[in-house]
Amino acid sequence: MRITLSMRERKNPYIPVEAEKIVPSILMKGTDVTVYEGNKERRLADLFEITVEGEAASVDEVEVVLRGDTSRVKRVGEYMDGGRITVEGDIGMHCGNFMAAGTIEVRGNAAGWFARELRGGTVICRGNAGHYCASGYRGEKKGMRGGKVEVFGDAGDFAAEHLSGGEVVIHGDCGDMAGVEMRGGTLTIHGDCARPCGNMTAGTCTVLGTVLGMIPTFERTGEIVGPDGGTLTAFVGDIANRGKGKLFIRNFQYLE
Amino acid sequence: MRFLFNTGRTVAQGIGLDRKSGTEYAGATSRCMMNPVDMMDLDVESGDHLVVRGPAGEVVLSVVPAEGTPRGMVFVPLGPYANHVLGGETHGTGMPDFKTQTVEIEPTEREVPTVTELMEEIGGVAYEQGARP
Amino acid sequence: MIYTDMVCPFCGCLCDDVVIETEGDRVVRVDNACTLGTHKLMTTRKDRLKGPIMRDGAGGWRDASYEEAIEYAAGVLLDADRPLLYGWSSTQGEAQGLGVSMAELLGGVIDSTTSVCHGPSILAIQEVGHPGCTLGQVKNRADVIVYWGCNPTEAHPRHMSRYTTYADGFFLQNSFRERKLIVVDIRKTETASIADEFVQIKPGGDYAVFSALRAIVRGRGAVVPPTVAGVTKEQLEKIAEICKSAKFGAFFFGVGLTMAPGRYKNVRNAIELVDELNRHTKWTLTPLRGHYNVYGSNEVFTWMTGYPYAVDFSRQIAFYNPGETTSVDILARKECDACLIVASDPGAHFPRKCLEHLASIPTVLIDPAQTVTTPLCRCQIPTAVTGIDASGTAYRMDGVPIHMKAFLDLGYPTDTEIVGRIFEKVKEVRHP
Amino acid sequence: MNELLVKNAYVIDPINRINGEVMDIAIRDGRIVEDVGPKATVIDAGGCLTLPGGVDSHTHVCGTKVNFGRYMSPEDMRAGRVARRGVKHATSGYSVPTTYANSYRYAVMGYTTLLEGAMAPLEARHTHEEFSATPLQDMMANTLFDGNWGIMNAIRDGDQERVTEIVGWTLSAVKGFGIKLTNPGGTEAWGFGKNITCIKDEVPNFGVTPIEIILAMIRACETLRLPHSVHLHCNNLGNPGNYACTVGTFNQVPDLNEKRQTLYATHVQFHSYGGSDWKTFCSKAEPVAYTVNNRPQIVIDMGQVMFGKTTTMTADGPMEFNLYRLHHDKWSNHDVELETGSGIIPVYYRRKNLVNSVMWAIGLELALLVKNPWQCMLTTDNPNGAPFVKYPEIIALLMSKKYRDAEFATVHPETGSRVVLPALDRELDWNEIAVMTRAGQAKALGITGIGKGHLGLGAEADIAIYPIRVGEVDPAQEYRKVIDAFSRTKYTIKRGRPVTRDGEVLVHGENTTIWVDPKMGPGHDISQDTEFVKMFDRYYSVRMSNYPVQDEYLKRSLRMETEAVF
Repeated sequence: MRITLSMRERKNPYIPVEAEKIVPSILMKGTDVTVYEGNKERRLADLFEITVEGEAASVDEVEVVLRGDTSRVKRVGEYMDGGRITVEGDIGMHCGNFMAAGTIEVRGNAAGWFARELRGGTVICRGNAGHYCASGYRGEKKGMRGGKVEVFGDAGDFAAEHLSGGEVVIHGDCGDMAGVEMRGGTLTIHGDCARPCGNMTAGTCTVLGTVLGMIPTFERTGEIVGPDGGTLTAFVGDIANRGKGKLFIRNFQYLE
Repeated sequence: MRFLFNTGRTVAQGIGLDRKSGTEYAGATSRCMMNPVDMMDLDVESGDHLVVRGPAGEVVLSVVPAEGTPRGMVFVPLGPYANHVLGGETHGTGMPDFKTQTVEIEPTEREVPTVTELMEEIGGVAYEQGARP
Repeated sequence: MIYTDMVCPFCGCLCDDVVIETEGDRVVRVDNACTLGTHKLMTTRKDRLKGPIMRDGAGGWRDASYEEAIEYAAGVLLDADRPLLYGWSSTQGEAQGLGVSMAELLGGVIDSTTSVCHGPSILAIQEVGHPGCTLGQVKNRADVIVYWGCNPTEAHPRHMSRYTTYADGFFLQNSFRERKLIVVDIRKTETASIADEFVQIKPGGDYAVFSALRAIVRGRGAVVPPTVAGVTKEQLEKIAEICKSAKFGAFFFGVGLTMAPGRYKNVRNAIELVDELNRHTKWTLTPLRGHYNVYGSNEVFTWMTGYPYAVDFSRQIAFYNPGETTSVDILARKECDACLIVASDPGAHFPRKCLEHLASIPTVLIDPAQTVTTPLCRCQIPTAVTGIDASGTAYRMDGVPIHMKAFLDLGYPTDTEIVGRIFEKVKEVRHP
Repeated sequence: MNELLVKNAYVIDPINRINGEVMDIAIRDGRIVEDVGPKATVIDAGGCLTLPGGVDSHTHVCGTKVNFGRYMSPEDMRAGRVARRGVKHATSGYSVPTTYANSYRYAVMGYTTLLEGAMAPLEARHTHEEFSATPLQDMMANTLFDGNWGIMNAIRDGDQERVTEIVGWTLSAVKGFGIKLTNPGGTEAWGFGKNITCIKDEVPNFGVTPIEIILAMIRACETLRLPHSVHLHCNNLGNPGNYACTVGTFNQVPDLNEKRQTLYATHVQFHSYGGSDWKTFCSKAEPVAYTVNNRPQIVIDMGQVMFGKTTTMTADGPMEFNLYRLHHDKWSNHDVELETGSGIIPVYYRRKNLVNSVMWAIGLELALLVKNPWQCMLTTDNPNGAPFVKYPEIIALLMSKKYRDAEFATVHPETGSRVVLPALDRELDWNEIAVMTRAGQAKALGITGIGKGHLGLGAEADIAIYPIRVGEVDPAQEYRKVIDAFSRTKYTIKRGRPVTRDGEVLVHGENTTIWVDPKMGPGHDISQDTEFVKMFDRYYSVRMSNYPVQDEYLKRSLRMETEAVF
């Protein structure tokens, strides 16, 4: 079953749309659901042109395709438990949060809190991801707990904050404080980043590019061979937080 | 020259807070405090005007020497002048780059605008109140 | 008339020992208040609008009646798909409470000036908590004071004389001599010039310095490199030692931490340093709050909605996510289609990008005086000033609630009254 | 004139010795009367269990510390989110819900009167502001005196009269209800990061001991003729072996009041621990209950722990820091100058954790071992032991051995060797539950005289009708039905007006704040005392004139005036 949602032109394209119902398991049962445009409840069909092709016996046979300007559509794929969502353009905040299974692929850019508190499944962004990619929520000790997040462009600040399980791969650069408060899982950054892994207690972070503003409370333990065959400096920390996380870095600079 | 653009409170700015249409407030918030060595590099003297360019636009300020300000940084009291160059990036925290913006600064002959002019420039309409008894 | 024990409506110190002398409806003398407070109290009648004003549709302004302005305000809020109700820090708690209820009924977003002040401090507290105390506790006990990323001399001029450096207390009979003062900043401020120990950090280096201090305090200083963000390890060790040997340490910080790179993570690291120090001796931490009742807005919002600021009611439940539901983000992303501003001046304090949007939507301002925001709004409704011609509740930076007393009657309605009247109009259309 | 008639009510009203009679209750203008006219609104209780409105004699729902619990816990707010609807405001929160959420949830469970357990005088205005935002219950606040400098100095100087004067003045000034002592002396010691271990330790810098504070406050309380007794949170909360301190404290308490207890000891579960460390940790509910059984002057509340997530908050600052060091989660602390302190941390009580399992058992043991239900109140010290929404489960546990055994089978396997719970066969009856959830609480608080906790003529028409027919249910077997019934009333009636029906909130009500104003007569006004004024001027950070809570903070105020007899 393939459900295509094409965003209609809106009178005010800046008003955010909250669309947590855009999930395969809900839409396979029917597309007569509502979403919110600001404080107004709207029918999905009022905002999207909807076409449904084929049938599905289980959620895993469902693909939802989003077209048009979906950069302000939030919470797509929330609590998703199977199937596939393909976003042809950009996607708004909180895409894939709490997702447990299935695949989301965003071909454009993803806004903030991409794959927040992910439990399982695969979430891919071909463009850039905003701040708090694969992060947690305010006040919560544990962020993402499982699954895989892969960003082929750059990620913003606080990527993988509170990461506790699963795998996060950023092929481009990360902003400030990636992996801050990490307590599990693995984070791999192919590009550069600033101040990674402050306060981490556990987990593994690998930076194949250059780290600026290296946190001064990681203990250098030696060198290892990285996944790309090159040498990486190995650290344990964050000592300030009695942490035992592993941090592997190609190049680094302290703010002296 | 590139500078780190730092904004914050001053007493003079604070005093003007409740009377922002006055010239005191404009004077207090259109100052750009700079290390004297940087001023030499820019070839400006106290009271000269500078144009500051940031992500959202530019503004003209008058320079004030300040020994306590490190080189490479300028301090501008918080207010409409400082904000006139700032963008809306908050890094997902709600807090804009009030202290962490990089700006481009050069001397200028242009005048420091009034607060009203600043607001008109971004779509505001000036209000003139009749004198109060 | 002479009024004693009056409460100053300026900063979060909320000094309540101010003496005000009036002649008729003019203030002729103010004692005990600082320059900032005195100035506010002395000039209270200047710049106040006589009555509501509205755009005249021809590029100018006209006078309006309160009724008309209130009708207009209710109308634009009711028409909006995403109204923003911003400000609330320089007004009475009673008005804040009505604002929350109105935002809830409207399905709007309500936010206070917290988001551009100590919002990041709250985010940090939400991660690790807040070891705090009332200011009298500091006055009576603290033998080490730290001011980090703040400049009380300029922003809270009586903080040092009422609560810290110059304030004698029960356990410190000669405060100035018996207390050690540590100032940490990226530039040498006035406050730094009287410090026993001044630590100058490179911009953006606060986080690293906190981490280093935490490691040193817990005996892992060996890991720390020789200099951290421009500070020598030697000085860090000295600071750590002073802190550990304090009987009672009080850590104050300002927007120097909340606005620096990393934002709330700086504050979190500060809190965790204080937690670490509590394993050795007593330490507390207090953010220096700016507006006199910004903390009150956090308190009122919290008991009513569960969140201290940036509350989004668009789905009729309270949702909170600073960075998403905060005013600067909403304005910069052009999300809101109407705005009510109460008792604050974003025109002066928001980035230009936000103001451009504010000027393009129907914005209503409730404020006693002409401000920088005035030209950006479509309608302004003047009200009484809490602590001058209106009474009400305010919360000091340490959470102590204080009753603000009015001493003048200039005939203006209070914020509570105006917000209440707008709310009534809203309720007529959108029955609860 | 507003009249209501509740017909066919199966009434249990322990104060009036009614134990299961089917009757009609007539109400006029908020009070219970002999009869009403034919135009009265009629509610048919259909033979369902009808009790006086619930009274919680120890809960934390309003004030600085509670609000800070909310402020620091956005994750807690993600639970319990309900959209605004009709008269009902949006709500959020589970263990530290918003004021509205607290009020609605208590009302749905039939509670109409709440005592906030801890109000710092300096911050009293905050508590009163939140009381005003609590629409469906009458509220009162116990006022903290555990580290009060003026009082400790007076005790050290042997000046009992002065102690009484300070208490009296403070209660009037801050519109408090009763005297609360939280870890007396310990909160002052915590001012410098220290603590007190038990009642004989000296409070640093003040030269007094906790027991001296407790006894002086008991004398002050009785001299002032306060409706409620001293309300004590004993020293050394939460530590292995602390039962000895608890029993030692109880044994020092004289019997001074014939109408009620002389000491109300709160959340005694947290104070009934044996062992010398966490490895040897065990229940000492038996000696504690034995002491209570032999001392009618003591009333306790359970402070029951229930498994799950909650937030602990207490004026006991040092205890919270120790807990923080154990859990290493988040920690807030708030010391209040010259008066008291407080701490907050989130906790998760786990069945698989031995200590938590033992704690769970101790609360139940106390309720089952204290023979007289009038001496043991059902509480969780909300939200410390668990959020109050767990009360129905606790009621069912006390009424059903079968339920207890079923639960016991799920806790840590070693629990059995540390507790006596499995050996206790007692099953409480409906009347005993009514005592422990309203009648006993009202009596202990001294508010039966103003019409609380009973349904006699002239009583406040606060009534809870539960959807359960006592004759048709065996609580020992059908405990699920008991839980369901106590979770959601058929009707909750507040001051003669139905405020909830089948779990739906019907009105946005208005509460009464009940406070005590002791009259001490000429010569006893401490606010005129130069030493007292000097202390205020020098050491407080607010002026004395700005300290009292103005009348306008109490929207609807019920002042209980007492006459002190020096």
